[in-house]
Amino acid sequence: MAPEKNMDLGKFRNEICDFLNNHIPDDVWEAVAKTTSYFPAFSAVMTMHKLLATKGWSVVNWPEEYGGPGWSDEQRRIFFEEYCSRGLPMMAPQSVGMVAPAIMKFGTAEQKAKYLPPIASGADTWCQGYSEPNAGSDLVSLQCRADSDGDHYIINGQKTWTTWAFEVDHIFLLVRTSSEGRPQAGITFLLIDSMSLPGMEVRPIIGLDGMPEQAEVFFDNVRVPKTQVLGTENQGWTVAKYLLEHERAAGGSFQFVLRRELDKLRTLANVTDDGHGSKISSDPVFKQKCAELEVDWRCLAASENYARRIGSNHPEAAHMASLIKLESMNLTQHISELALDISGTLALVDQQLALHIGSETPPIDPIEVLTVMPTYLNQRASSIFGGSHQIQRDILAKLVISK
Amino acid sequence: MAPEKNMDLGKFRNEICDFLNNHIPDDVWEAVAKTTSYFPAFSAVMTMHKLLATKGWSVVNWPEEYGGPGWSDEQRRIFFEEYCSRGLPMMAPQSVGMVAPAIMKFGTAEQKAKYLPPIASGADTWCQGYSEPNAGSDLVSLQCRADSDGDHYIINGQKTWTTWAFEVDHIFLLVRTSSEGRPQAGITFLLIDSMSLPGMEVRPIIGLDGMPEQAEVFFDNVRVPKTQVLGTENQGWTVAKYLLEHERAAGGSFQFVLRRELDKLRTLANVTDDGHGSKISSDPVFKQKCAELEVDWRCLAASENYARRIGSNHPEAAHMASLIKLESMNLTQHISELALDISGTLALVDQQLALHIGSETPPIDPIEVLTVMPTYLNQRASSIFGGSHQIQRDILAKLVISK
Amino acid sequence: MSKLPPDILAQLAESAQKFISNEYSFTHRQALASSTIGYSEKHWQMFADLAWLAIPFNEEHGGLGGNIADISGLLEQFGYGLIIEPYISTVVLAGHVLSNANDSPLSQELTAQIISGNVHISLAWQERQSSANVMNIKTTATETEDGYLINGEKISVLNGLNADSYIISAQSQNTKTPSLFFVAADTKGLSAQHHQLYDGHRATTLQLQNVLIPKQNQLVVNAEELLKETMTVGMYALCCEALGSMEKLLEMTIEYAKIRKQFGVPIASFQALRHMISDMYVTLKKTRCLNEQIASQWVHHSPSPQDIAALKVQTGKAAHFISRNAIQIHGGIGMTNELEVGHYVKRLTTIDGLLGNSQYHLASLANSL
Amino acid sequence: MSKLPPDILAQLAESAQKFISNEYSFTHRQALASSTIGYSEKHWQMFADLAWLAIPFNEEHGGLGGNIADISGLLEQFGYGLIIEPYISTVVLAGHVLSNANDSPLSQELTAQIISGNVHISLAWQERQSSANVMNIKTTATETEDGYLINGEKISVLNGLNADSYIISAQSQNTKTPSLFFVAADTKGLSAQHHQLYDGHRATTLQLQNVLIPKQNQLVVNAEELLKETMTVGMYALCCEALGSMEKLLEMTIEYAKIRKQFGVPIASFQALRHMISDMYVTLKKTRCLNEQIASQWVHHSPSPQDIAALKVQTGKAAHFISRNAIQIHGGIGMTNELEVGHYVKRLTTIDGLLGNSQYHLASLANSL
Repeated sequence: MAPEKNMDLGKFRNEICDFLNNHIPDDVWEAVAKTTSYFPAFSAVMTMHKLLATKGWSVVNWPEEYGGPGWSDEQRRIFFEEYCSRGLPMMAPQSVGMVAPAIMKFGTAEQKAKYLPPIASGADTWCQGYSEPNAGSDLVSLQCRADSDGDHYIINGQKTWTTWAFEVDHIFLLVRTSSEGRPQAGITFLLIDSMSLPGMEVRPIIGLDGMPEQAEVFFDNVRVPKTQVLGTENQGWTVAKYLLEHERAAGGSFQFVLRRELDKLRTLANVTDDGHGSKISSDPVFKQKCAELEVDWRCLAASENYARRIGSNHPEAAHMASLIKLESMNLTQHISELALDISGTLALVDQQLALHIGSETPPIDPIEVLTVMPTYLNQRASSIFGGSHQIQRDILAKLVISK
Repeated sequence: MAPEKNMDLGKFRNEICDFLNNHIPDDVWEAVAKTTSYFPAFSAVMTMHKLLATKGWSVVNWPEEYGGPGWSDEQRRIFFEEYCSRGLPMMAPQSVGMVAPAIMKFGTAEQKAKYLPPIASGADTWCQGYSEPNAGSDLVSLQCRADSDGDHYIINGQKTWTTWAFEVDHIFLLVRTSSEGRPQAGITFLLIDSMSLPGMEVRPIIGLDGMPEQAEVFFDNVRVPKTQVLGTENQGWTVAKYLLEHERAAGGSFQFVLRRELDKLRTLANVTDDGHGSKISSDPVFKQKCAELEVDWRCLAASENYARRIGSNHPEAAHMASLIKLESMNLTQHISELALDISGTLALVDQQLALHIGSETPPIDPIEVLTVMPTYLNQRASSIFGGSHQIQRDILAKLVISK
Repeated sequence: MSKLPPDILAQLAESAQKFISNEYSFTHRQALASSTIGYSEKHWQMFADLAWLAIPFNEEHGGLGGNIADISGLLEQFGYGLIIEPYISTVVLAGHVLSNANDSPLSQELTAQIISGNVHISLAWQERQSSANVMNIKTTATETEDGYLINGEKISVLNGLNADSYIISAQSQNTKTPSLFFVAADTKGLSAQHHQLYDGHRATTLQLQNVLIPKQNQLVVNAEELLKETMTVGMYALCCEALGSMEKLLEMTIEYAKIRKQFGVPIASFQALRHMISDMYVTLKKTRCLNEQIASQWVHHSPSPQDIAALKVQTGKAAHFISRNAIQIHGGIGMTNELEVGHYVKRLTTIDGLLGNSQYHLASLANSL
Repeated sequence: MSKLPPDILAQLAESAQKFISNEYSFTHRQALASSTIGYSEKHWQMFADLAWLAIPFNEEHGGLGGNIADISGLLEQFGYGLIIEPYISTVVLAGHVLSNANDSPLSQELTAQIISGNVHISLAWQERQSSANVMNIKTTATETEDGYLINGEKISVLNGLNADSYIISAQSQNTKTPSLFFVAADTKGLSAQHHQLYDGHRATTLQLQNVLIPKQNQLVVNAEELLKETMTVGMYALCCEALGSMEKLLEMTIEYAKIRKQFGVPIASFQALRHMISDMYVTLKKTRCLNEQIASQWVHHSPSPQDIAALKVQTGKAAHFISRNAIQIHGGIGMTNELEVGHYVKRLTTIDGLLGNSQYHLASLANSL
């Protein structure tokens, strides 16, 4: 690391480190050790959210007027570096990074006052109701309907891939309010204050690793007041697009998370036998593969730094967003693949019980193997969610070829 | 190798080996050592053709009635194994494997009598006039025209990627004789007895490696008698399609050629320094890459053997043709890439003079490096010619998805 | 090459196909996987009745007299149907040891019991430090007056949960070479920790503390050759099963791509996905060709260590490639535990991991070149 | 980070762009490549007049006082325009040694000569057995009463054809460490075999047989640090040039894909090719980001061996990836010597090969982790 530009930044880093080293509860550290997904245990996320909120650090990307700490870019970078490189769980992106910025931009004064403070404190939690069974990467073909009934909508339809729907208490939703004009013209963005309104049903989806993370959400004549529209009726696509762009610009910390994953890979190699009396960590072929991943990591880090530097209004911002999605997810997957390759047969054992936070089932020795297979399986989604690799390449080709 | 099934095959193999070990002229062996392309030096090809013809072995895939030796499948396999594994130049495919089978199938008695014997003896040589500047992998859009003028055609247009056009004395040609109906309906297959008819011009194309191999052939009011049509006017596509299928089925010896390339790669590694006092051949990473190529080679060999076993009328024959094209060319390219990777900077030197057969310029020491870069450059074409990798994947997808 | 006559092979293949389509719905398979014993005893008895359990044993011991190539078709069907019964563990691995053990009353008796479907026997060869090196054995067998005293640990013992007994590899303290011992599951000093694997199969960690067994329980002395040959046979069996699972995964993926629409058209119309499917097909086909070539030569000679390593490498690579692309083309739905896709992926991932994965065998191939 | 003020850098960039668009058609470049000396002396004098040759030298020696980051823009333009003049050889490699040699009248004089464009000097560091290990030196320098006696062989000496003199690394027989010596091209005992490379550049094999040079020609004693630093600077320069060549190759490929039709539509409409182009873009962009990040930190500290190795690895990988895909998308026409595409490919292939290729530096990176 370069030396901090001035003493204040050094002090700032010390303050962050002191807090993160000394004030994180054990169950959060346990969750860190047992994380097998892009999304860590929800309980640990919220524990950390509320803990950081006590310091004013829960919404560091927010403007000060809404509760942000008023940090400089450099301070934020330092915070994320220290936070992510310890593997600590990021704040739920659906709440802090998605619905909140949309409310800041499109919300009424009432909506802002009602929704933003409890998001900042961690009192309210949100999930995102976008995807539908037949509208994955092409959102404009969504079919979940909100029919007008006086000053209410009546919602019918289904959402899917709704992360943490069974954990949170709010959902924001894209619904079809008109079938006229271009498909994206009749979409409305709704804020819903509960996950258990009459007619709503949430069914967790069990993933390949045996854990629920996503859910289906069903709407059967669910009544919602029209005041719950964010922005304007039939203009939901504008909100969704803004949010997508904002989400992209808010990125930039995969490098710290993946730095830690690379280091964990080497720890794993240190305890793994090659069957001929040595550890895998001394195998030249393994070392070569690590070096390749190391080069990829450096490229990713440099790309993220560049994207942060140019900001979200630069003509290349959209290119960089797709590039970073592709490269970070590729690297994530490759690390998980190499981890599986070097692990022995003990990685094949399903240790779901031991993976629960607070579980009394001890992991099989060596403990480094515990997360290998569920992580590998879970990471298969990295090239699918948030716009598949194919979609990202389509986007890039369009940007690059027709420029 | 499995022991021969009976003594006769063992004897047969001995006869082949004896001839190949003791009766090949030095300039052919020089050409073998200096081969950097799918197509070896033309002079060496023809020397071998005429030499094999003296034994009756020049057209081993032909039926006996046209001069084939009447060998069994197993004998042919043994011949190709011994011949190709020595790196000896294959007979020109355009003459022996393409135009000849087309003449056997569609030719008149006169055409057969006129053309087949001199092909078998090596007296006549042919090139293939298919591709045009705007009709590469999509032949049906070809534009070279043959207009009727009494009992003659007048040909105008251009052919390109015509291998060895500047070496041979005959060309077979797809021309447009009608623009009515479906695009492939108006194509005619012509046999042309000379490369220097009035109005014909041949311009060699220099490749990336500095050598001519392909050529452009221009036709400016070239007159050809209508008796030169093979098959029927406007039915040339039928001939071309038959020929394509026949060409595919005639394959099956990449395994021997590539076995030799893999062995050469290891010889190269034995003389290449890693800079730290050892040879590349003892580097575990290099060995791992060789092992990967070895596995690919075994798959290719097994695939070729399977394709030969099922024959050209099996429902999977077309699948196997594309699979073998993709896999053999991938392996060829990967071997050339690894060879370049392990060669030092001496491989960067352009040694065209030393590469000519009979050249008095000695190659730079070590001689193993001589062919590395021109082979690497030349092999870039392997995923393009004869239907690019993209075309092969399109074909396979169609076969596999709609089955 | 097969040793059994074509009509018997055809009969076996037909009965396997019938069994899968009639008796083995995915829902049923999942119920078996999460049941207490993890398979169906009824199925196992059916396997015995259909003579599947007898295929690779000598006729003089009540077998059909087939060889490993004769069970390849059956195993491919097992892969296609995602069969969870522990055939490879009991019949292929333990069976191969017994077929080649000393011709004692004990091994004859055990063979008869396997053929009749009455017992499960598991081969316990792997240890914590051994990776897939079958000769890396720390477990010891010391000869005493009363028999052999065995000490050590074995991991990843397939179907250990249901094993009535184990065949255990141990370094003989006399000969300083590995021997194989028969140990009943209820022998004193033997303790077992049973696990479920991600693919639903079961595996066990065994601790052996001063396990005393009678002298006649030593099945094989100087077992190096036999242990390696057993690995070869087991690897080949896994590779055959993988072929069937990959075939099914490719079929399901093509079907899904033809049905699933995005942007108003079936996703099978996108060139990028078409090329992925084409690459999956190529990968499977060439793996199948390699597999069949090795099998066809088996009658002349067992596969060389290079042959079988190359097959395991290729099968593992293909299994990962086809699995990953199958999920990618299915999208989110391929990531759920509800659909078959993921379970084929988990089985294929496990198959790569068993008896040495691609990386392990690629390294041994590299060292042998 | 740059040391020169932004206005000077902008001026340099502008003059470079102007030079390439006005003076450097592809036909002209090819004519230069096949000319006797392989470059244009007129251009070289222009480089001197535009102060390009002065950029990285200290102001006290007549230079502009820039650093390596200050020539990155120029070198990228050189790559974009496929410039064949031997800038890296004379200014970057030999220049860097002279800037850091002992401050003798000889090195001051040579620096002035380089800046004025009057001489070419080539660094001869590589040997037959050394691969890219700059410390693997068999050439020896023995001190005698009359000076140093040098014996050995040097290969791949860039622009050796035009070098008025060489800087030669040799093991000093006294100190048992490498020193650097100045050897005029016409010194007795020095013989040169000149070659053309596939990219049109020139390289020389030097034989040194009892080459006797005066004592003041020893430029650097204990040259390990400086040799390694010179490799770092040279590798960075090559990586900058590669960026420009890859940029141009991508541009040409996109243009071609938009114009070239197949099956009646531009090939740029095929999803498979679109994805290839997208991958080429990603590869180039991330390589550029890595390059810029390393440059931006240079003012604080020279890149670590890991930093520069990673950059050379990535640049070489990117060069091959973009080259191969550019040819694939161009099809047959990309395989001809007539078109620019292939010459960019050959230059990029050469750049990977010089000063240690991807494989070499990946291995050193692997050993350093």
